[in-house]
Amino acid sequence: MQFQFDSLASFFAMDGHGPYVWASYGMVVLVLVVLAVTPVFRQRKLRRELQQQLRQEEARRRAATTRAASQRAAEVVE
Amino acid sequence: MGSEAVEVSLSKKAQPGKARGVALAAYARVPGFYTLFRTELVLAARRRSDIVNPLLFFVTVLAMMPLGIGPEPEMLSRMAPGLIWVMALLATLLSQESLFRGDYEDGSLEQLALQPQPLYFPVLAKVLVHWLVTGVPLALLSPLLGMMLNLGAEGYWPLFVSLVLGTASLSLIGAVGAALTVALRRPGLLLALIIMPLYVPVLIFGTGTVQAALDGYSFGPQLAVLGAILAVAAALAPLASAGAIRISLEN
Amino acid sequence: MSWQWFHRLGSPRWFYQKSSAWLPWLGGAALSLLSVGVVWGLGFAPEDFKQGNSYRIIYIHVPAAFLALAGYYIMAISGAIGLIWKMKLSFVVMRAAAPIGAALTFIALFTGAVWGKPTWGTYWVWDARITSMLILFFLYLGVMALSGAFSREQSGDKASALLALVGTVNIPIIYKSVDWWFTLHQPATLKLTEASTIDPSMFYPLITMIAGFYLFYAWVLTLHTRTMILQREGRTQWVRELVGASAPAKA
Amino acid sequence: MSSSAYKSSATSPASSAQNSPVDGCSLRARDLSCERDGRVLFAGLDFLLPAGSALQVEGANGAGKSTLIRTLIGSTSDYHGDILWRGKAFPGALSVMRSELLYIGHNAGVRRGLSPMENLAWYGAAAEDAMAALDAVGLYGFEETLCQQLSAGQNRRVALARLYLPGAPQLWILDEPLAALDVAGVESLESCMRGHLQRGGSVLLTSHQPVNIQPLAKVNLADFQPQESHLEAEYGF
Repeated sequence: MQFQFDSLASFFAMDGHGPYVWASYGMVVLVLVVLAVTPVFRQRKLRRELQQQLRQEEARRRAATTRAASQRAAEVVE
Repeated sequence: MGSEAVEVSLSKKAQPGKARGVALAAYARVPGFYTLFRTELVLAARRRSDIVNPLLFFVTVLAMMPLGIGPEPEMLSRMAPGLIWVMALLATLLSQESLFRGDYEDGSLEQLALQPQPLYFPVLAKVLVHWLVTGVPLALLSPLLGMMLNLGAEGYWPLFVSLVLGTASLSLIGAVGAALTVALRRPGLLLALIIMPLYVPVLIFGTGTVQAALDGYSFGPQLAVLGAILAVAAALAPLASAGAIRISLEN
Repeated sequence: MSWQWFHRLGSPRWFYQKSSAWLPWLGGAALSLLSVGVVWGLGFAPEDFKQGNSYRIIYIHVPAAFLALAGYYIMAISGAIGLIWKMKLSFVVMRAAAPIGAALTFIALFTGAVWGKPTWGTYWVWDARITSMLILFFLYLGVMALSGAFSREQSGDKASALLALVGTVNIPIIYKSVDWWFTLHQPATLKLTEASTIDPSMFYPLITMIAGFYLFYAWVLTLHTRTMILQREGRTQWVRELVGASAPAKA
Repeated sequence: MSSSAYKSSATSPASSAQNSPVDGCSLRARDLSCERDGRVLFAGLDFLLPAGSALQVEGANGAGKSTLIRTLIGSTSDYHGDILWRGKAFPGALSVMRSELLYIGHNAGVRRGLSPMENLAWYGAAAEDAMAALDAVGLYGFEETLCQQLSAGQNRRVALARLYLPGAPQLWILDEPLAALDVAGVESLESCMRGHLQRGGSVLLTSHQPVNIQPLAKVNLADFQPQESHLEAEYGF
């Protein structure tokens, strides 16, 4: 088994078929990269959204408990 | 499967109208195939526009074709089988959207689904009526259009027969799509998108029949394939539609 | 309780936790096989005496076409499992498989068209295989469109699973009929790929690429499935814990 | 499927009927919870609907009344817990139950392109029975008019006329049967349902207004709100 082309230039040219071959391989690389990368980005975004939602719920819960506590305190004062 | 078969035979015995005075459980609410079929036919006859519109569409679009591609008789006669078949396909597809819609909206589809009888026969009755009011008139009209498009004389009979067989398959296959999209508000284009690819074999063998006859070959084999497709579709498509109806009703 | 493993397999949570261990292995193996195959196929495999160097597109065209078809069956089978055993996970897999399959079908179509230019002198030829691929692409698009059309997720799952199943019944028929149609209209002259006559020195890189594509498919399918699980199960306790645990305390 | 966490919330009047003899029992829900789109609508629902009695399901809009009814008639299988018909569990008993079911839902199941007579014939009624039933719901003189020419209330009556046919099935499940009826219509329907109960049938209905039939049990879905523990039981593995 040996490299089939004399030079790098002839490897890229592929006897005139270079544009077709490289366009095909380029498109494949593009599509495969998009396939592999989109879920990673989406997962990151989802996690961020969920975390934000969790923080909001936590804040709401804390606000509710402090409000209840202050009410109780007010009743005691009365 | 076994128990279903028993129920079917029971429901067939309990013909509507004869059950009066019989015990509670035998109350015949299950419409038999004939009742279903006749009801659909009555409904179709009362909505005449549903019958006429696909036909008008078929004729109008085909009349447009020579305006688009030119009036040369030779070119038209070469394209005639394909054009007529594609238009028949579109006309069937467009009329199919409303196949289950009315019944879904007024709740009678739900009532049918509640019957202990499988949905196979109600679907078959509906598709049969749909074919009778769209496919058969299209086939009957096709010689006229063949004449307008300069179709060769030996192509008329195969065109008619292939349309009769093929539109039945189209109605059956399209029913699956209609059942899948019945719960959606505007299914028009989606229905075309999901059903068109499934129409491919019917289209190929439908035009193939006519082309073979025009080329002077026997068109028996192509008709046989169309018949085989119809047989498979008649066996499977109502089952798939029944499943799709249950899915849509759950929505 | 021998079925427990089966139902645990259907649990999205179980899959999410287990699959994180598989991912690096799958991804690493896929990428290394693919890079070996690409270098081998582009640089070291001998030139084809008839087609010249343009044949090197085979090393991506054929694996993509393989996976496009296999992917449809993977999608349909997981949909069927979801319909029959009501497994949440299998519907997620089905939905994740649809865009991946469509992308691979697109690759097969694109590379086929580009390959056609130096071979036939034109980008698009209604070659039997390419036409079948195109119809397969439409089938994928139909499943994707239908699954997205329902506002209620479960209905979309079931409806598109049923459509995918109907498609699997049709695919062999479509392939056969397109094949027949092609031989009718233009007798086979030069086929892009003829597996029987391929030399071993060209064949081994092809096998490597096919294996690489399969692994890549598995890897990407897992990635997409995991993302969709996270999206769907956002309400559940375990996702909240997972997200909360990995959250840097920013607030 | 079932978890002991649900039991604590089962404190409705209907659940006290659990101790009654199961013999004459027709429809029963045990520890039933339904979800829709990932949200649990109600959980731990218990009720018993014996032959000769009626059950009114109450609850605010969106509490899950329709979902409960669709679950009971088997249109959706998204539930946890048990539903039993004559002591046999769903989904095995579903086809038997359906053969003894008369269901009138939100969409009445009246075909607009048919006349009232034809609609009833489609449901298997003989001509003179259909005529009498249409008389009973006050549609005398409209028997042969197409339903698309009738008003919404009249269409509703066509659907309800099925209840007046002789030899009606054992179990009636009615979604808001009293809606769009005038006072006389409500009274007539109530007496029809009373007659059905006397013959040993059973009725499950939803209604926003009081229903004057006896014996009538009530279930309020608000009493079966899911608690945190349910959510975990639902999703935890």
